[in-house]
Amino acid sequence: MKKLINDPANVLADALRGIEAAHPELRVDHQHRVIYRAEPKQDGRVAIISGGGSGHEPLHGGFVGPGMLDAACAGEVFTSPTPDQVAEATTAVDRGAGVLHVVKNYTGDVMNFEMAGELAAADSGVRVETVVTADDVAVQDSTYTAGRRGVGLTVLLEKIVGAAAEEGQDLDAVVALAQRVNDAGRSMGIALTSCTVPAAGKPTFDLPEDEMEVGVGIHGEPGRRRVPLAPASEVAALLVEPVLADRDATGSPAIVMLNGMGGTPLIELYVLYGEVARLLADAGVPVARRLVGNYITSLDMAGASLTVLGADEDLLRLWDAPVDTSGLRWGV
Amino acid sequence: MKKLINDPANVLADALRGIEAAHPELRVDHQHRVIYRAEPKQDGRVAIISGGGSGHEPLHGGFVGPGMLDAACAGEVFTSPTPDQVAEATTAVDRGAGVLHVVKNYTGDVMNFEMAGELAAADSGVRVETVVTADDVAVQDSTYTAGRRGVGLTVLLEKIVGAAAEEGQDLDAVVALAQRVNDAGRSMGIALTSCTVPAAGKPTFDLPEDEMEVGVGIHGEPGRRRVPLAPASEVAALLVEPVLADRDATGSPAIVMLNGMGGTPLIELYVLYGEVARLLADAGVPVARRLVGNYITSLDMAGASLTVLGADEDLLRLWDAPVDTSGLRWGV
Amino acid sequence: MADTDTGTVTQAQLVGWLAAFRDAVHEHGAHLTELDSAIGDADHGSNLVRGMDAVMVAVEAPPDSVGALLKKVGMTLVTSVGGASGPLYGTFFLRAGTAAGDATELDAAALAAVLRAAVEGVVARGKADRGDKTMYDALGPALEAYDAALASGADAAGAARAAADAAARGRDATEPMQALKGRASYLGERSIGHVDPGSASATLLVEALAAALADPPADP
Amino acid sequence: MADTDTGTVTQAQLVGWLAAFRDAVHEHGAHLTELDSAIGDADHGSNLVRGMDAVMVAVEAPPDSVGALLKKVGMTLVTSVGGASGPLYGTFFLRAGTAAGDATELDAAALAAVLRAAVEGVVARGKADRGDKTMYDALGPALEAYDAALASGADAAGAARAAADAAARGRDATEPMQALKGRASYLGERSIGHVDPGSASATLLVEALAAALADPPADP
Ligand SMILES: Nc1ncnc2c1ncn2[C@@H]1O[C@H](COP(=O)(O)OP(=O)(O)O)[C@@H](O)[C@H]1O
Ligand SMILES: Nc1ncnc2c1ncn2[C@@H]1O[C@H](COP(=O)(O)OP(=O)(O)O)[C@@H](O)[C@H]1O
Ligand SMILES: [Mg+2]
Ligand SMILES: [Mg+2]
Ligand SMILES: [Mg+2]
Ligand SMILES: [Mg+2]
Repeated sequence: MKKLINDPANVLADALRGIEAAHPELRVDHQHRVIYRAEPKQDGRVAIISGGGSGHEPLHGGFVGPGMLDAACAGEVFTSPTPDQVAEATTAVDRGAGVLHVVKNYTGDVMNFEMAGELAAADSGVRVETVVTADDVAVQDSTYTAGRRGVGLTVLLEKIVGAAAEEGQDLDAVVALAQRVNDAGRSMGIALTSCTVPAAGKPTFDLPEDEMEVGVGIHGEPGRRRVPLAPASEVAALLVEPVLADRDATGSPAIVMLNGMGGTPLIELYVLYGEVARLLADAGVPVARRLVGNYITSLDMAGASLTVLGADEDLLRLWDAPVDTSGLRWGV
Repeated sequence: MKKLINDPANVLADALRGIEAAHPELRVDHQHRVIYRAEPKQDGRVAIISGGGSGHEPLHGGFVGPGMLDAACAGEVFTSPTPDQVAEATTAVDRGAGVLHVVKNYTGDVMNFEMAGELAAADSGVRVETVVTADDVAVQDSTYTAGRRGVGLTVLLEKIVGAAAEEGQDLDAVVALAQRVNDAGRSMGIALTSCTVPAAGKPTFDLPEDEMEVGVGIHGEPGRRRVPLAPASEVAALLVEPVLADRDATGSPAIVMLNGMGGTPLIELYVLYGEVARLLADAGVPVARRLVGNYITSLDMAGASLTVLGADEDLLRLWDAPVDTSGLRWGV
Repeated sequence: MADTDTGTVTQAQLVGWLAAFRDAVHEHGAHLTELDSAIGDADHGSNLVRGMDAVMVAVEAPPDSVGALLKKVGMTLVTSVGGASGPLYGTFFLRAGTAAGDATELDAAALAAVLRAAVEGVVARGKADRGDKTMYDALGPALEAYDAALASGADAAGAARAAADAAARGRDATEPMQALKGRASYLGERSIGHVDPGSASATLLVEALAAALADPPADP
Repeated sequence: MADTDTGTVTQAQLVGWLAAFRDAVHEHGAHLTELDSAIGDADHGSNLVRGMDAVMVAVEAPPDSVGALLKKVGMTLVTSVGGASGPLYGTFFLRAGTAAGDATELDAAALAAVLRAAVEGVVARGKADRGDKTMYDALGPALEAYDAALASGADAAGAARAAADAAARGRDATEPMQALKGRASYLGERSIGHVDPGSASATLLVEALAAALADPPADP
């Protein structure tokens, strides 16, 4: 295992120290492992927090700031944060208008945020609502299982609901908006290599030099199937086709994200995005906004994921609204 | 070789198509392989172009936009652009106030830009000045050799001179400023793995699982020496000490960049930055601004570089000035 | 067997159980993570090592009652583990603590009630059915075997031994299952052919109980 | 030897030289990149393959004079290669073209003057000294050997053969050198012990000339 870390057991604590040093506009509570805006938002506004296992940077700490999140709770690598962390953050960010929890759909995340909501409501009476993102079309959707994973859409959702909260929409409206975004977004990912969890010390799975995993999430889980390594044009089809098959995206302007998994350099993402854009155009999807880069990563995994969100004028307006975080910044 | 590409011979052309699709605010001349602002800057302002081999993304195309570059000339992977590309871009961006070429100090880049300047001056009479960045303390400085490599400082320099050009400083002033930045900045890099040049198809060098290269540049060149893999705290010292030994940075506010080489995920950069910030504080260096992320990469290499630029109020003001590029954006 | 003088399980024995589980997750942590690598995210071992290390610090001065002890264990797991196993094992011990109440020791029947509450807590929290390929596929059979052994006249130690054996069989039975809960479910049919990591750690938990109650230890 | 009828080098032979060099960089491209991996950036082979492929397209309809032909080669290399070798080999042929002027063929002495101008162009552009571990360490000796052979009565083909042998010796002599120019110089002492990639490609260039002028080919 080759990583720029100290003791694998201290990766999270060490990374939080680095985040604090790198971003004076953030405040880090090292005891509870929560990243806050240094300057809290104004009273009477809905607050939004998210969180999850670490190893997905810039998600979520990189999205804390004006126009997006109020706080991010950092769990151990690939391990959701604990209820006490989330409860602490929930109470701290409430400005009297309630708190939205943005949770990625994983059993652990869902249970820990659930317990946190119970704790916070009991302790301080804060009104907590939750949206669980579940956008990964690689997973069969079924009421008999844990359902779909929450992946790339989480980034777009946090941006959009963050803008709504900032402009003063109330908690019910923000929750409804979150649900609307969640319903209209789909993602799909592939991996060229496994990642290595620091505490595990070796790759989560072995992938031969001539194969790739199709349908991976963001935790180094094996995907749905293994196929021969293919050129970017074919990889693009492996991403675009299942996303469009699951939800017709031709009707409305789309916000598209091509996301790198952490170990893939930007030049490759651009090569792949060229192919993705071509396929989307061929399919008649009107791409209105796009992000290409590392936004929700999986440690050092090489690979990429595609997210397509069907938007409307309202969502585009919220998308374009000012955001000032280390991971996304415009209009400020 | 596992990469999200098509034919290795077409990586640059394919990436340029992706850049064009991802960034409507840019205009790509595919024939000359030049990335321009879609909206050229106003007449009478100094224009700034840069360029170099590809594989360092977001450098340089990611720094084209208001407040920074007017155009970037993209060479093949790790191969400087050709004089005709640079001459074309030079003529195109000139707004009557002359053009600054920002060139990283490599024999190839220097010679190609030199020939381009001769061509452009002869063809169109554009006044061209050049600054050659040379900040890598891993290389002995000597008049008998090619001198030091230009690495991370190039990013900071392009930001600062971009701001000066935007506010209307004339070519002489911009050149003098560029020289001032070049004199006050130092960098140092390490690698945990080699990168793989697409056309070569295999890693440029082999690095055992328990070793790292100290003093690498941004082209997968072997470094100055190979040492046992060390924890982030020691790696930080390998970066900070030679940079500070080469130039005392205690006297003035510093702009610091901890840059990832392309294959290193953000969580590791934060761990490392925590250690770097501690060492800089111990050494009495007043860090005024900081960047942590992938800004000047080396394909899929895992590793990092540190750049420390001794600034003053004027440089900080130019640093803080609005910039609107895909790689750096604030104040807009 | 349980405490030979009184026939009951003492608080010290329960702390012994926890210590034995802590030792087991240290010893088998890499294996648990290995199982989690195949169908999960490669952290189950480190999650439980972190949790049980925190637990042993928390119970250095054991509280006054069995209920308080077990609640403290549950709260510590909830606040130190995270992931799926944190709330699940946390709820296991929180519910166990509630069921134990003020008692300072447990007889074999009281222990049965405590274990039942604990396992029901896991089900309430995780909503897994038997056959979903989770820790419940080890814990459920363990609980049934404990009750059955008790009904056939075994003492707490004997019942715990029967429970541990049943847990191990339950764990092994997860291998051919397709996961329907937890992150292994995302793999669909690719989850078949691997033992569920939570069922493996749950077996270590019940095995640790059997070892702590055995006197002299059955399996030194 | 050169054209057997007239004793001069024809334009067709010069195109044959370019074709032979194109074939050589294709055949040895991976090796050139390998050499560049050790002390550079692993692109020297692909740079020259790209450049010589472009050159052979550009000279499909050869221009009217040797000067125009060689200038076209130079311009094509300058605009298609990039890196250090693009301007250097580009200048080599641009200067060669200027020296050749309107001539439609070259005798052995004219070829000597053309080669001298070419190599001086490389030095003017790259400012390397002998011993700096660059292509000049192959080109310089090659030029001297050509002149010396000519002085001892050899024809163009014989002089080119002597030049190729000298280039190869010059290439081999770069191995123990410490690089002072080009990106290998960044390695300091670690550049010692590797053959310079540019000296290897320069040797292929001179070898291609010798092969093109040999009639029948010395080395089929
Ligand atoms: N809904 C559930 N009910 C019961 N057990 C579950 C459920 N979901 C997951 N588990 C158990 O949790 C184990 C995984 O724990 P762990 O790896 O620590 O958490 P995570 O999956 O969040 O990384 C699984 O092997 C499974 O036994
Ligand atoms: N200043 C110089 N003078 C002469 N030759 C040089 C000089 N600098 C570099 N070279 C030659 O160029 C070769 C490298 O070419 P190439 O790999 O194509 O370019 P780059 O170094 O830009 O990647 C070196 O092996 C060396 O022979
Ligand atoms: Mg986990
Ligand atoms: Mg090169
Ligand atoms: Mg797990
Ligand atoms: Mg090279």
